Amino acid sequence: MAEAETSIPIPEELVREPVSEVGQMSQWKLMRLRFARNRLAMTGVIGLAVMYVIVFLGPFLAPNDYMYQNTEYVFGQPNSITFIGPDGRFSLRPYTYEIATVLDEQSFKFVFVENRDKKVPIRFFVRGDPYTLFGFIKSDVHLFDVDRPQRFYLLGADELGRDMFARILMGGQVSMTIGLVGVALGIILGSIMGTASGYWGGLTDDVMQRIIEIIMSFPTVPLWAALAAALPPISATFTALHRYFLITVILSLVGWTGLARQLRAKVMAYRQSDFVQAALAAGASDVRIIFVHMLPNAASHIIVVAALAIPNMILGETALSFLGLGILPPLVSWGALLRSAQQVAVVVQHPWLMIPGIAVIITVLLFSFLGDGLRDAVDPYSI
Amino acid sequence: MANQAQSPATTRDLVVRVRDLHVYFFTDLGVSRALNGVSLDIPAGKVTGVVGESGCGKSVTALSIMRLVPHPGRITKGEILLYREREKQNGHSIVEEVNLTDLDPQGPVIRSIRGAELAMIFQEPMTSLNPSYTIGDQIMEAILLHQKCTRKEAEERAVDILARAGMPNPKTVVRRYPHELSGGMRQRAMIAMALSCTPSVLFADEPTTALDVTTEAQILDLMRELQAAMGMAIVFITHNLGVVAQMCDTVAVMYLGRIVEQAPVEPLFYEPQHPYTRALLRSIPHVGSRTKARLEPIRGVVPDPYATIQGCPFHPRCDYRKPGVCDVRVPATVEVGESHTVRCFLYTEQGEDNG
Amino acid sequence: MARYILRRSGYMFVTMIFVAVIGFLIIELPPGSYLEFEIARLRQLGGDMAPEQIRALEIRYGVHDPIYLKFWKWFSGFVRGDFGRSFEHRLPVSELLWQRLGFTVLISVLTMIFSWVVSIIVGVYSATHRYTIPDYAITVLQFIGLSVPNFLLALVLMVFAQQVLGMEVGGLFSGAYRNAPWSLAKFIDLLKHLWIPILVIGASGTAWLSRVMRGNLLDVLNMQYVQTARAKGLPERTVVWKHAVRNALHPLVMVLGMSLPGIISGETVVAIVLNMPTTGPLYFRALLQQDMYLAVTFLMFLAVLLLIGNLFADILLAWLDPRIRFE
Amino acid sequence: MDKADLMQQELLLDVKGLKKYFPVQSGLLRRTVGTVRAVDGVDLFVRKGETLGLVGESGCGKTTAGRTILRLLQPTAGEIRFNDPKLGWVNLEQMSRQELAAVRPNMQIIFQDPFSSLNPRMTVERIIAEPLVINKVAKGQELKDRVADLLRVVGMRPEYMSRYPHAFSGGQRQRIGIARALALNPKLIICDEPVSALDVSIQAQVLNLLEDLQAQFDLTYIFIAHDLSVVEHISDRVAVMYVGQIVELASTDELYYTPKHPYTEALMAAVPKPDPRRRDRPIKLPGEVASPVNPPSGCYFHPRCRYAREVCSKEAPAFREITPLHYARCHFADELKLRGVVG
Repeated sequence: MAEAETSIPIPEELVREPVSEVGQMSQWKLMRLRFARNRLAMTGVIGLAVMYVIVFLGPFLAPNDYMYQNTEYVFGQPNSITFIGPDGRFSLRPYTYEIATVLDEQSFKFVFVENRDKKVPIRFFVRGDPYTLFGFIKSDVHLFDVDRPQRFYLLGADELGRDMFARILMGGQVSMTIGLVGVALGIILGSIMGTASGYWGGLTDDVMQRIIEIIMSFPTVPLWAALAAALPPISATFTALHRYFLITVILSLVGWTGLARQLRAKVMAYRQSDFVQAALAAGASDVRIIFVHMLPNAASHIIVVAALAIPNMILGETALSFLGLGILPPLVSWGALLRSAQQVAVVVQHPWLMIPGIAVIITVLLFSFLGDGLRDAVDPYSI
Repeated sequence: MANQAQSPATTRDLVVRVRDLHVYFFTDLGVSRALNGVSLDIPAGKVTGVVGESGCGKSVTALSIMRLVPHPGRITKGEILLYREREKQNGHSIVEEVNLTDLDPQGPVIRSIRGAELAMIFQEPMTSLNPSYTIGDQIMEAILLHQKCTRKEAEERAVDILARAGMPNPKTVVRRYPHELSGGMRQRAMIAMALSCTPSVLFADEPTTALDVTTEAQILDLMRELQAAMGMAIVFITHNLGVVAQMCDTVAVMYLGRIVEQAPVEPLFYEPQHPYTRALLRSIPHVGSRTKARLEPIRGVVPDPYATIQGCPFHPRCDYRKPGVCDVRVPATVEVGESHTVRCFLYTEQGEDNG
Repeated sequence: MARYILRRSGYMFVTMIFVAVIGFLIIELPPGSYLEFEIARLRQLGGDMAPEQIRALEIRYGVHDPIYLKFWKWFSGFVRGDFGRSFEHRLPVSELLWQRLGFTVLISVLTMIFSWVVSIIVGVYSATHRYTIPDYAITVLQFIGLSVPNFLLALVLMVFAQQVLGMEVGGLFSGAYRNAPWSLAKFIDLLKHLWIPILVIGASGTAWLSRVMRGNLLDVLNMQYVQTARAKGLPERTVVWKHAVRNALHPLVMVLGMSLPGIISGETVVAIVLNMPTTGPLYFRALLQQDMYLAVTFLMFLAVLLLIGNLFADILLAWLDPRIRFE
Repeated sequence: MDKADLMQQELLLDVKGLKKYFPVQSGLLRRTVGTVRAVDGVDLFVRKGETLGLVGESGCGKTTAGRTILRLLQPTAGEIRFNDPKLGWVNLEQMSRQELAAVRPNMQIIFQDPFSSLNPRMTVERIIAEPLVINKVAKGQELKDRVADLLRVVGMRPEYMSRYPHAFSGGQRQRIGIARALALNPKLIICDEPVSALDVSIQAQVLNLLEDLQAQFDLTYIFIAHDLSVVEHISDRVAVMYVGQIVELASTDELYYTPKHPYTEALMAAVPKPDPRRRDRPIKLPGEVASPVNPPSGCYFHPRCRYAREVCSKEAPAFREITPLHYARCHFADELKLRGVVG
């Protein structure tokens, strides 16, 4: 071969043969292009990026600490904001009103009334409750707050007078990561199981298939709940953070099955494909075939399945925490926050307790956009 | 709509006349010009071959005549005329001209024509039968739709037509599902279904391409037999020049959405005029030729469907191209022999601008 | 066909045994078996509890037995209909189970029917009207349906029903009929209450199924045999409903098994918000109280429901698809 | 190479009694309910530098035979002897994967589908380089140069090596597949329907390329195809397969013009010839190909054979040499006067 070189000249017509520019791009790049053209998908990506930033900057963005209990403002409603200054003219600085507690003569309950005559300025970058950002930045500067003794509740307060805004941001840290961690675990488990099952077949495959079928024959939320109920109670040795981690494990225990099945089918198809046969004919090892030929081709599908599984995990966590079997105090999650809104009567009186639900819906929606966009981008039929 | 021809004829030479047909597909990537001015006459009771490489527009031509062009394709220009024989009370028949391009593609008129006057069979006998219904159900469906008869009569007719299509045990086959039959038998069932209402034209879109050579021979024999017995016209779409030579009376050669040459089968094979036809015939190995001469390939590749080629679409691959002529204008169709037409500047100065 | 069903049922039984093992492990999983707590508590109460009684309990649940014997005792009891005792309710589990399970099945089946009918209609409509405004509107609704947690939807609908429609909400019966014997009036009352849970539980499943249906139908509409049907001259309606929909249903029936866990999961959660007399509220309460025998029995029965559902799905599929039927 | 020279050449491959059965499994426990006799006793030999055509209808086992010879599949029975330039005669059927690694570079394969045979995630460079990388033949700039050479050899511009397969047309992709097969400088290439997925105008380009490469690199081909005209054009000798067995094996001219097996005769008659004046087809083959799961008794072809006699349904004919180097599997191969392709 070495001395062969250029003894066959390139035929003239081939020199002019058109080769498309698209051909320079890898499948990944093509996927990225297709994805970037999809408006819904881009909404998903940008929206989620914004949400993650907001949630993780939570302690800075919210004026109050999420644990701070204000017994003076139990079930307090959201404070209003006005841009009309005390002088009655438009002002760039927003104002809120002083809150007065009044006894309702009919129901003999204390209600909170805004004193429209007394405006309180909202100040920016002020010092307030101390907090730690990302686990290591210690600070007490908040984006906005009002002067003490007044406190500012953008989204109202819960049954213990805690700031819903702060709690929603804090809960978001849990709710928006639990799906990611759960899916990551699920991918690892599902990839190993699915690849092994599809590549070696035989007994390995049979056993794996039976296990998956059995897991799939339980209804998900009740099974999650049963496993969560089997976790030990929160104590000094078993903290809420331990529980958070184990809940993600429980969520992924059920979540890996779908991925394993899909991957198995893919791997089995690739095993028969001509490009794998060609690699075998060149003497490629199993490891090379799996890691060079199969997984890179399956990777896009893994990503799609994972992206589509995240919403399910978020909804699963929400349901579990809502039932009191998921995230427990002192950690909060959106589902745990919604626990306060279990009764119709409470919801009717204090509708702001439902706001965490809106956060869930938006997040899940954005993840769905993202997942759908990815699936369309991977779809070989649309160029 | 359906309007009587000026002078009511009683017999017809042509069943379908296609004039300057343009079909474009409007996709996200741009406009794909599937048909770019196709003119084709389909004589009654003859086998017309349409031959060309993949993507040349053979199938789209047939689908356009059936008015079944799939989304996002549209007929943008041209007309398709169907000549139907209608029986009058006094026993005489007259020929009625219907402009198919005017019809609503889902409307009642074209539906009464589809299946009854114009029938079609496809390449993949595996996928062209519905897996959920029995062979009998699917044949009877067409019969019940177009003919006045009871279910029982329809079933008898289905058994009858299956028998004519050379199906062994037609009485049991009507109760069989497609997956229980072999490829060859499925294609027989498709043929039976298409012919169940005695259409005047059968479009056969690569009906034997997916079949093995011995099965192909059986199906070709069958189609020839049925054509002789039932007298319908067949439009035989294929890329296999051998099949064309065996089956067809006249042949139309397509390249990139245009018919470049049309002739009776013998002149086409013995005196091909268009450079593409010549090159095509030279490039294939002939079985039984006893020569081991090198093949003469056509250079280059078929351009992608979105490309717009200035001038004659074949000129980039043509050995006879005339610079300044072939790459500027599209040649007009000229007659070079009896019923033998060619679109090439070797035979005419006359051209048209790119449409 | 009969053999197919028989084989499939036998197979289901094997799966059932493994499901039971998992169920049992869940009982045994919590640190310190609940039974031990219970016995300790009974001992403390002492007086009215005879030591024999405690001994009997210990033997019945095999507190001191090796794990496989414990499992056998529990499983053999389970098969005979002895599901253990609910310690919280001081009743055999079986007495708490049946009526609630009945309502669960009723609501699940009705939800299933609802979501299938709606998804097929919606799926067919949006597939045949692709790239039109109604199709986009349906897509938006589908996305929302998939994104709203069902218990939240239940809450919102209840508030809506109460505040706007002025309805009495929650439960499956109005107060007057709750404990009344069955009558036509009670039945009608039940129907009035059923729509909220069906709508709520079915929402996400319907959104998902209709999306699957749309995708399937779009695939099928590209098939050659649909073109064949059109070439016969059939009207488009017949082409879609007779030739395309039937084949698009196959993959849908295959996911029927997958949609069932969603419905049963949804039912259990929604039941708490809507305060329905189904398994859900009792199940989660049992879990919170660590009343494990009750909880696991419920879980097992939900799994059995799923298995039966899957069996039906497979039989339905075999009936729909001649290729499987004659295998 | 002259035909007379070819007959003198030493053997490169010798296959005896090759069988490959696949179990038919059914039910949940995967019970084996039957076997597909995909390859059911194949004997053939290949001389250095020749092209052996392997024809037959779909499902006759030609592709399985090719892949079993390459040991991409484990044979059920039989002997595959390969004349390795370094190791001499080796028996492939017993070799382990490690042992095969030494022989592999000398036997390569070209596939039918130019779309599924190239990994869509790899650049052309990586695809062609893979055999070189696996066998540690070259790396770095040397590897790149080798890939560029190979691309030139198959008539493609080396500038295209950083592109991905989806950029190329079917014919170009087939050239890439050929370059990959050539990378290790093999002796034997199994061409598994290399042109049947291509447009007719492209077929000729690829066939010419294969012929040029054979002359240039002294290659030996097993050319699997169903198109009899292509096989006639490219092959020195041809083997005809029917239901897992070779029914006839002879030099191309002998097989095409004086066939000894009735199936070959029928096959020749069935080919549609691109000549409108030769439409008559004297021999018509009725019925359908037998199932390899339960083939007929005796001669597998007897239910469709116009010359079948009683013995044909009872005794399986042997694959024997009828005239020198012309083998057929028919009881009456000596007596029958069969028509060739122009007959």
